[in-house]
Amino acid sequence: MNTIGDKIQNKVSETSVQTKINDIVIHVATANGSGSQSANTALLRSIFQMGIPVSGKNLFPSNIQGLPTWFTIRANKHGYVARRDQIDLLVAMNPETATDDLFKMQPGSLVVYDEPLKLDSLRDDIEFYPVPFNELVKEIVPNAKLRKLVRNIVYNGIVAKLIGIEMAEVEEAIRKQFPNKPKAAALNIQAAQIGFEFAAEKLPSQDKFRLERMDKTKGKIIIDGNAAAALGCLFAGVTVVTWYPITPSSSLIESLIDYLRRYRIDPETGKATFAVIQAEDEIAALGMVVGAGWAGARSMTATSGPGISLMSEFSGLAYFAEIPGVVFDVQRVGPSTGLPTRTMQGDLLSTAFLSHGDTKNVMLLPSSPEEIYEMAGQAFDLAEQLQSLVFVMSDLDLGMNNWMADPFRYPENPINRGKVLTAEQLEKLDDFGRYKDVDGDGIPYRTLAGTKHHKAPYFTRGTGHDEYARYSEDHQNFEVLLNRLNKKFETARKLVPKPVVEKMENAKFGIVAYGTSHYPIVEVRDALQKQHGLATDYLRLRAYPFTEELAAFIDQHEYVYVIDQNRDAQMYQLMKIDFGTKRIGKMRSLINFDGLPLSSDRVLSLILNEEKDSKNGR
Amino acid sequence: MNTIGDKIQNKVSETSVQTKINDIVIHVATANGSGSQSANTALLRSIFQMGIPVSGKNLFPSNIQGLPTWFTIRANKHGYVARRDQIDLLVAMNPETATDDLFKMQPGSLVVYDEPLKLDSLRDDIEFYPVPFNELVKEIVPNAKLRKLVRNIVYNGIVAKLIGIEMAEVEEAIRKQFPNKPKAAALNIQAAQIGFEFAAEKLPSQDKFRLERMDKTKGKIIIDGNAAAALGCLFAGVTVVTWYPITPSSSLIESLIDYLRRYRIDPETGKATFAVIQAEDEIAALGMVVGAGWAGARSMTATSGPGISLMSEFSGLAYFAEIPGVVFDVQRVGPSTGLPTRTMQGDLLSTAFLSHGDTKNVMLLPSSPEEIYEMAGQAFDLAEQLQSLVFVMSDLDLGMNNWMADPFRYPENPINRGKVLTAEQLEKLDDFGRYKDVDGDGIPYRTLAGTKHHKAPYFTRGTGHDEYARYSEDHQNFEVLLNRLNKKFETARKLVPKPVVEKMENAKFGIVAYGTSHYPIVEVRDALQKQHGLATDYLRLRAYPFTEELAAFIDQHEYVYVIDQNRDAQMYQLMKIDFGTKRIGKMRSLINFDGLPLSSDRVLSLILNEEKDSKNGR
Amino acid sequence: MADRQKVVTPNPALKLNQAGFDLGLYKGGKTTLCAGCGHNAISERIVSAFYEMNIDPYSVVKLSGIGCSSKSPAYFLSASHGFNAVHGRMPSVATGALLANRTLLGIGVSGDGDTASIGIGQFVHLMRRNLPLVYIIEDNGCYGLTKGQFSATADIGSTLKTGVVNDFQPIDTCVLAIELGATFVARSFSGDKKQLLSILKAAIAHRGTAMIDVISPCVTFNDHEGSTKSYAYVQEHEEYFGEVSFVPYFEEINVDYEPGETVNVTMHDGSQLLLSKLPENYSPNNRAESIQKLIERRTQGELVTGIFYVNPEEQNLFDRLNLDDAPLGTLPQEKVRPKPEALDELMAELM
Amino acid sequence: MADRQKVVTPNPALKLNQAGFDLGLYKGGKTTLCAGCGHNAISERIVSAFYEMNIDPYSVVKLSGIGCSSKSPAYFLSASHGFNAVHGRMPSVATGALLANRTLLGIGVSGDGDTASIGIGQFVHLMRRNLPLVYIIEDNGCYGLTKGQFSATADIGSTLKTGVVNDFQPIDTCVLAIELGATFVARSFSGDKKQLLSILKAAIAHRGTAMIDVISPCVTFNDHEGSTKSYAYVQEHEEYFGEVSFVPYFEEINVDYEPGETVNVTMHDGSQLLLSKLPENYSPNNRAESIQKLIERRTQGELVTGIFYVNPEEQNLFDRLNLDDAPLGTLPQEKVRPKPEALDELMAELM
Ligand SMILES: Cc1ncc(C[n+]2csc(CCOP(=O)(O)OP(=O)(O)O)c2C)c(N)n1
Ligand SMILES: Cc1ncc(C[n+]2csc(CCOP(=O)(O)OP(=O)(O)O)c2C)c(N)n1
Ligand code: SF4
Ligand code: SF4
Ligand SMILES: [Mg+2]
Ligand SMILES: [Mg+2]
Repeated sequence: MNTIGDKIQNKVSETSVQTKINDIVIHVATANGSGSQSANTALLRSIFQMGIPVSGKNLFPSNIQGLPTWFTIRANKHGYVARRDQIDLLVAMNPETATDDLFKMQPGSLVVYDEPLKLDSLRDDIEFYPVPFNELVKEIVPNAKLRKLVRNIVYNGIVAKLIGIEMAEVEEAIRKQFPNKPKAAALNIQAAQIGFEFAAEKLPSQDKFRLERMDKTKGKIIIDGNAAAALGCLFAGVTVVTWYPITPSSSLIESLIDYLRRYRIDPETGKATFAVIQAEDEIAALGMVVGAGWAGARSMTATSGPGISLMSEFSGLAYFAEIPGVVFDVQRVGPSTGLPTRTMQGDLLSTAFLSHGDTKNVMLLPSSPEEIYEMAGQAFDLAEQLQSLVFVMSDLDLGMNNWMADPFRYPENPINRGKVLTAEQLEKLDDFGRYKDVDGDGIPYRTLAGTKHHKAPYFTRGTGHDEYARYSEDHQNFEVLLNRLNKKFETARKLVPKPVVEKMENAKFGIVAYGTSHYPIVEVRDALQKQHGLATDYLRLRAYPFTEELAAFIDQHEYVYVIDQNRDAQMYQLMKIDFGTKRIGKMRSLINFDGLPLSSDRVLSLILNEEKDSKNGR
Repeated sequence: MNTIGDKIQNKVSETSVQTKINDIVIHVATANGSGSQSANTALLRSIFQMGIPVSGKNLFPSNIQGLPTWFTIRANKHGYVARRDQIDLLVAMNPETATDDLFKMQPGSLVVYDEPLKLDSLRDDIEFYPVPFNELVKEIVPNAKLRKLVRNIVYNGIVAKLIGIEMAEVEEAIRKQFPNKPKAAALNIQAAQIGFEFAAEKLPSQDKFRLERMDKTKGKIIIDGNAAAALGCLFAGVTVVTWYPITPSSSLIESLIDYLRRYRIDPETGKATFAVIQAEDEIAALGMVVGAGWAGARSMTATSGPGISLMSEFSGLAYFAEIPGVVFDVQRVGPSTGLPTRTMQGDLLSTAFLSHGDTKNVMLLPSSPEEIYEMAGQAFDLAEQLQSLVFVMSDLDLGMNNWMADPFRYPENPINRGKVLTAEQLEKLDDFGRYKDVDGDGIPYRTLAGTKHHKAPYFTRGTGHDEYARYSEDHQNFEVLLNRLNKKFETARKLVPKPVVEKMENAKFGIVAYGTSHYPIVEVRDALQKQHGLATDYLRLRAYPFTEELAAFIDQHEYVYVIDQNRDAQMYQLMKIDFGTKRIGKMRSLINFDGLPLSSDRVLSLILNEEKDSKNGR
Repeated sequence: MADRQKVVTPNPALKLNQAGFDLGLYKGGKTTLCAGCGHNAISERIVSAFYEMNIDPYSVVKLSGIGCSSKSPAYFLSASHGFNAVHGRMPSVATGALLANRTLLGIGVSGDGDTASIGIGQFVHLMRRNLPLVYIIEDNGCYGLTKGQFSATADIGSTLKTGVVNDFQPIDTCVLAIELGATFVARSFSGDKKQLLSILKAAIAHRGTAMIDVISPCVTFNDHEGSTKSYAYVQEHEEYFGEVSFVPYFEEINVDYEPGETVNVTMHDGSQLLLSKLPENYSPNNRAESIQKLIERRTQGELVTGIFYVNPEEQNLFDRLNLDDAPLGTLPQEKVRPKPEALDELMAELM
Repeated sequence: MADRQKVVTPNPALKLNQAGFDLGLYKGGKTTLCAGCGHNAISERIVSAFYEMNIDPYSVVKLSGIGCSSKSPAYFLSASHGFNAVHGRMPSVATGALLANRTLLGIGVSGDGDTASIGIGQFVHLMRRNLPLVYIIEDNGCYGLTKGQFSATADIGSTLKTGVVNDFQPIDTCVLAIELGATFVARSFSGDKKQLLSILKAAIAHRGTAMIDVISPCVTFNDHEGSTKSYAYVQEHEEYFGEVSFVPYFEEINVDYEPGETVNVTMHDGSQLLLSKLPENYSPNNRAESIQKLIERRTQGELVTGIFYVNPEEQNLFDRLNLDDAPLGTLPQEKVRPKPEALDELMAELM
């Protein structure tokens, strides 16, 4: 990838001779558990409060304390929030990585560092800003243990002064970080001020990067995808939640527990209108979801790769016995335990076919907090409409990073519980067959346990059964059943969220992507058009099975790039399975699987490489 | 399917005006646990002993006693052993199914039945042979409980007389059934003789079907696929065997235990050179295989669909940490618990991608006892050569039914333990990196625990690691690792068994199939050529990943049919994933998923339907 | 072809119980288990217990794993919803189902393979949670459905028909359950109609996890010499832990009682349980003592039956979760979707 | 970039033990656990125990599941093969590894989440099999690596930093292990260097499953009031079950002894274990009594440490399988592939 990628970066660098306004990538290198998270979030927030579009990505190790951690903030006036490979301003706090980090910087970039690290002796093409952090906090925090925690926030002040973040916003942002701890807030604000003053007095100023107030974040919120998903579940009326902790999905459930405790204790009775169970493992977690969904609850669990693998057997049961339930898969890097704190879209193929035999699953593909909030609601509706599991395929990048978002909309539609028959409805029916395709859409009717009518009870099983839910080893019953399940999957195609298509005039090719690949693509499409004269169309997938729009999109283009964040081009493979040769012939796979949030630079270089290759008649 | 299928059947029927010699399908309907298994196996054997090619298929319920069971014997002079839809001779012993069974018979066919069932009143286009079974055995077995068990063997005598099986062979076959119980053998022989005499005296003879001694089974054996697999493991030098019982794989392990106890107690020490553990579940079974494979054992387990699902997490660990092991999947009908006593090739897709993240597995595809015997050996060699799991994808039809086979060959090659470094070898090396691609084939070297050399120890993990097996979250290490694993999979392509290709002159199209689909295809290719003037070529897949022969085969033909015994055309899908549009464009999927052993009639009708459709320019 | 009749319709011609339900609703489909299988006897007791306890069959859910034993829910309570889950995982499915609708009465049937081998993890955690559920292990010391392999409750030294000997100590599910916090733990024998019926009734009345290990010989694979679970062996070796008889809706009897006497434990529905107290100072509400007793008698090779431990006071899972009284699964939208103001409030906090 | 040095090369400059191995070979990589984590103290004791016991580090395998605790094998015994398996499944991997090579000395490290939640099934069955393995639970009552959620050994009523209260009774892995047939069961505290070292040495010398539950406070997530696993709580509440000290290779002392005295259990390698016998008539080889004692003291809110149960006579898994003395994994082809005559014989039978 490197040659082209480098060229692009150089190009960007070349244009930076004048001051860049509201366009900067800040990289803060600290150690895990050193209290840097509050400092970084406050830094992000202060920029956000100035009205400048901003995003934050945390690159953290799979341990609890002491290992290197990086936080990248990108502020961009155009609203580009994807990761960039190039960093403009490094804050080097971690002795372990400082040298490595420094040598990754482009010439001319800015480096704030902890003075004892003496980084300035290592390179002479960098603008260095040494800061004696320990000295600065000593005055205000005599206790050495506490000091370690406050030390980081000093760089908020330094960076503020250096690139023009307003101190009032820095203070406000810090206060937001400590909503119920005014003392801690005050101390931190003091530390930031010390940093600001130090920078003002002792550090040279620079004119390469400058932040200026604008109005692009007004009315927006900052939220991580897991919390957004949790809010979606809250308003979807989830009633049974099960889980087994696993990074990066744990915070989805932990946020949800907070929300449920706050909003779902019945004011009249003082009792909970929900149940949360921390299960003994993921097998039990999905088993409980299945049991609850069967008995009528809106049930869900959240997990990541290893959990998905363990859920395989129950996934097949839910498919075959037709039981609703929602599973959030906040994907991380696999195979196996892999890199638990890195991001990847690696579970698509295994989830689509999760279980032995002919099992097929529905997946939703959110790419933003707004969308995962809404898809959470859709997932519960779809699960009950289809009487099947619905997997919401998030990833670590979406789930655990901070995103700017529009405030979420209150659900427009009432909750859709699908085809459930009450005692009254049963009374009117001549005949009720649990697995009968009455409506021709492959979706049968069901009754809930406890329905007081003699037609209601049926026996659910993962073994062969006829339309009346009776045990059957008859091969014709079996074929009918499996064909109907296929038909239901076709119906799912019509019910799942449609892709989002964005077009440009005279597009040379199409791009198909999904999930968090969205952000680099937005930026790259602009770059391709502006810098390379290449207009493109873009289809963002939002669900599997695919809807007809995908086929149409392929048909409309000479060729389309399919972008996957995994090694095996999993979405591309699913598309190959679905399509005929004409469409397959137009598909070109582009992949990235380094576990980092997909960067614009990477996507651009992948596409340009291909374009060059095809020009050279490969 | 039916119209064409019917036509074919009719055609077959029309040709049967004269006596058919050594060409008959016998169907015995009894109840589970009624002692019919010995009777049926003896019946099969008696035909086999007459030198006539024969096969037996047991269609049994998922219970232990009392439910309907059918045993189909096909004797065929050409050696066709596939299931046929049409039955020539029915032995109706089970009151529960007798009527249904009767109405499935073609006009003119023969029905032996238990007299009290009075079947002759139901149809008049059948040749009926009523037999008072209870009366007949009463004389020789006064004990009523025992009588039930002996009752069945009477029909061996009846059928023998009716179609010309020599009584000496019947007796010999019964003796084989009770090797260490001469009394039981004698009683059963007596009962069969009573049947024979009754038929001779009281039943009309018939001239539609006749068996005559030939010499086509000389030197052959009769064995089920599970026992054959077990023998393969025995001679492959398996040392650690783990299992959790599940139909239809249990008998593979149970046979293996018998063989191991017999041949693998060291005569010098009296100690076992193997360990068998009945694990608490399939997760533990594969965990033990992985632990044992890691520490140097030839380790294996056997399971079926639900077990495969449960093995998902460990499959990913073995893939990523590169640990050898062999898993037999004796496939049954899924999804979920499905039809546990029916056959299907339903686990290919989920096994190929078994585990989250980018996991890919090697599969072998046996289609006969000889082959599963040999592939068992190959599987252990491959697993150790590739340092990965190897899944041997058998099915219930192969595993649990009786097959005629050539005697197995003693392994030609010594056991291949792959790239294992001893202390002496380590001493000579400058450098040992457990995950280093030294040879350029993607396969690293390993050391076994207990190797007394300071370079030997390394740390195995499912988390990210570098070439020296050290923990690493570095994204470049990760990419290198995943790319090497891909390269290893490419190497696997060269090591796995190649497909078997059979050609005819001027073939119009090719057929691609695998496993037990082989038998109907052999017959159907002859039928297509002789009865429809259609010459065909045939490639029988024996492994995944695919070898270059498959691509070449597709290239050589205008189009190829790909035959799957599952709903989702799983092998076809795997081929689609692997190939480009040119080849995909030539592939046509044919499927069957009724859980019955694939019949020749079904395959023929599927192909003729397609051929007709393509003629009609569909 | 399966039988075309799909539901058991109420048949008022049959004798009704006090709640007005006829016996047919409590019966199930025709068994497909082996003739003489202990599991069938248990199904019959279940039918009687629910019928005689006047339980509304439409408010019952019956669940199971996989195995011969796990098939039995098809053979009782045809008017109840049933769920034959996957092998060893009934506890989680039951937990979900009852959380979705706490007004249901749950009965779970499992086998010793289903519970003590593949399912031991879910068993352990179910016992800890005290989910209101009658949990029956139909315990034959083998895997019936897969043709007789040893399960983890097979006695050490017992042999398969093939001659293979079991080298491992059996798991005592009763000791485990008591230790793990189950609030009702008993053992019975499928052939002992009277005792089993009494225990079942007590279990049905209990408002927490009621675990009953029912020794239920497999006539086909485990009824041979060398097996300690065979009918003959059990009948020889069985010994009563205490005389158990169930007295529904009688007046309350004091639980404070002396050794050698009889104790009444008051159940939550007001029905009571009469136990003969062992002279050895056995008390049905002392965890440590009942475990000790069980282990002691086991060490002496005795098979003890009876109710070992009952604690009707312990909070059950619903209490612990402070669960709404109405079934969660059918709460109306107003109860489960917070008002728009809630969203506004949340959004404001995130701005 | 990870550190480029890949193996710990022997360093004779360091002090050698009697077997001639230097201490460096017993040490591991630099810990990445939190400063002050109890797990690190346990790693240090493991280093000392193996060094002082003169165990050839190349003949050791160290295995673990997933969690902070399960990372610790990377921090000891760098000269031993290691295997960090998947969450909760170390027992099966260890079983396989040791069956493949019975001459290896196995040490497995797990967490309370790894063992008592997801892994309880494999734990139960490992205990039954008596596989020779030192099995250490680094028990902090929480899931450290996923940021402090309750595990199944969290005490009832203890609270998370967020204020969430645990409603469920903890699983007592020691009681379970004894009941299930483990032949060496002990509990210690990561901060008690002397006792832990003694117990570890005894465990290493044991030829069966040696299960040690080591209370090991999580300083980051579980060291706060309300948690009974915090240092302060443990130091306040801990109480010794008996004074334990390990005496390697001394002459054999009789095990027949009186209450209030001291008992020596002779281990298989000839080394011995010295136990102070409790006045309450405690005996380290009576299952029922030690369980009773444990439950009793637990009921009184006491945290007992010491070796609760030892049975050096019980057949281990290798004995039960009549396993060859040589490692199965490296048996030569002659030993594992039957002769051609065997195949001929088998084929003849099938004809
Ligand atoms: C995951 C999985 N593994 C294995 C099986 C095969 N299987 C079916 S029933 C059974 C054992 C049943 O034993 P038990 O629970 O004791 O019931 P029983 O038949 O003895 O009543 C097994 C292993 C399965 N269905 N699913
Ligand atoms: C299948 C699976 N589920 C969940 C996880 C996430 N996970 C990692 S460690 C852990 C718990 C660790 O707790 P414990 O064993 O007590 O170790 P500790 O960190 O407390 O030492 C969990 C749930 C995982 N790695 N794999
Ligand atoms: S095999 Fe055994 S457990 Fe199964 S139905 Fe028959 S007797 Fe019962
Ligand atoms: S989080 Fe807790 S258990 Fe994990 S390393 Fe830190 S102190 Fe230890
Ligand atoms: Mg059983
Ligand atoms: Mg823990």
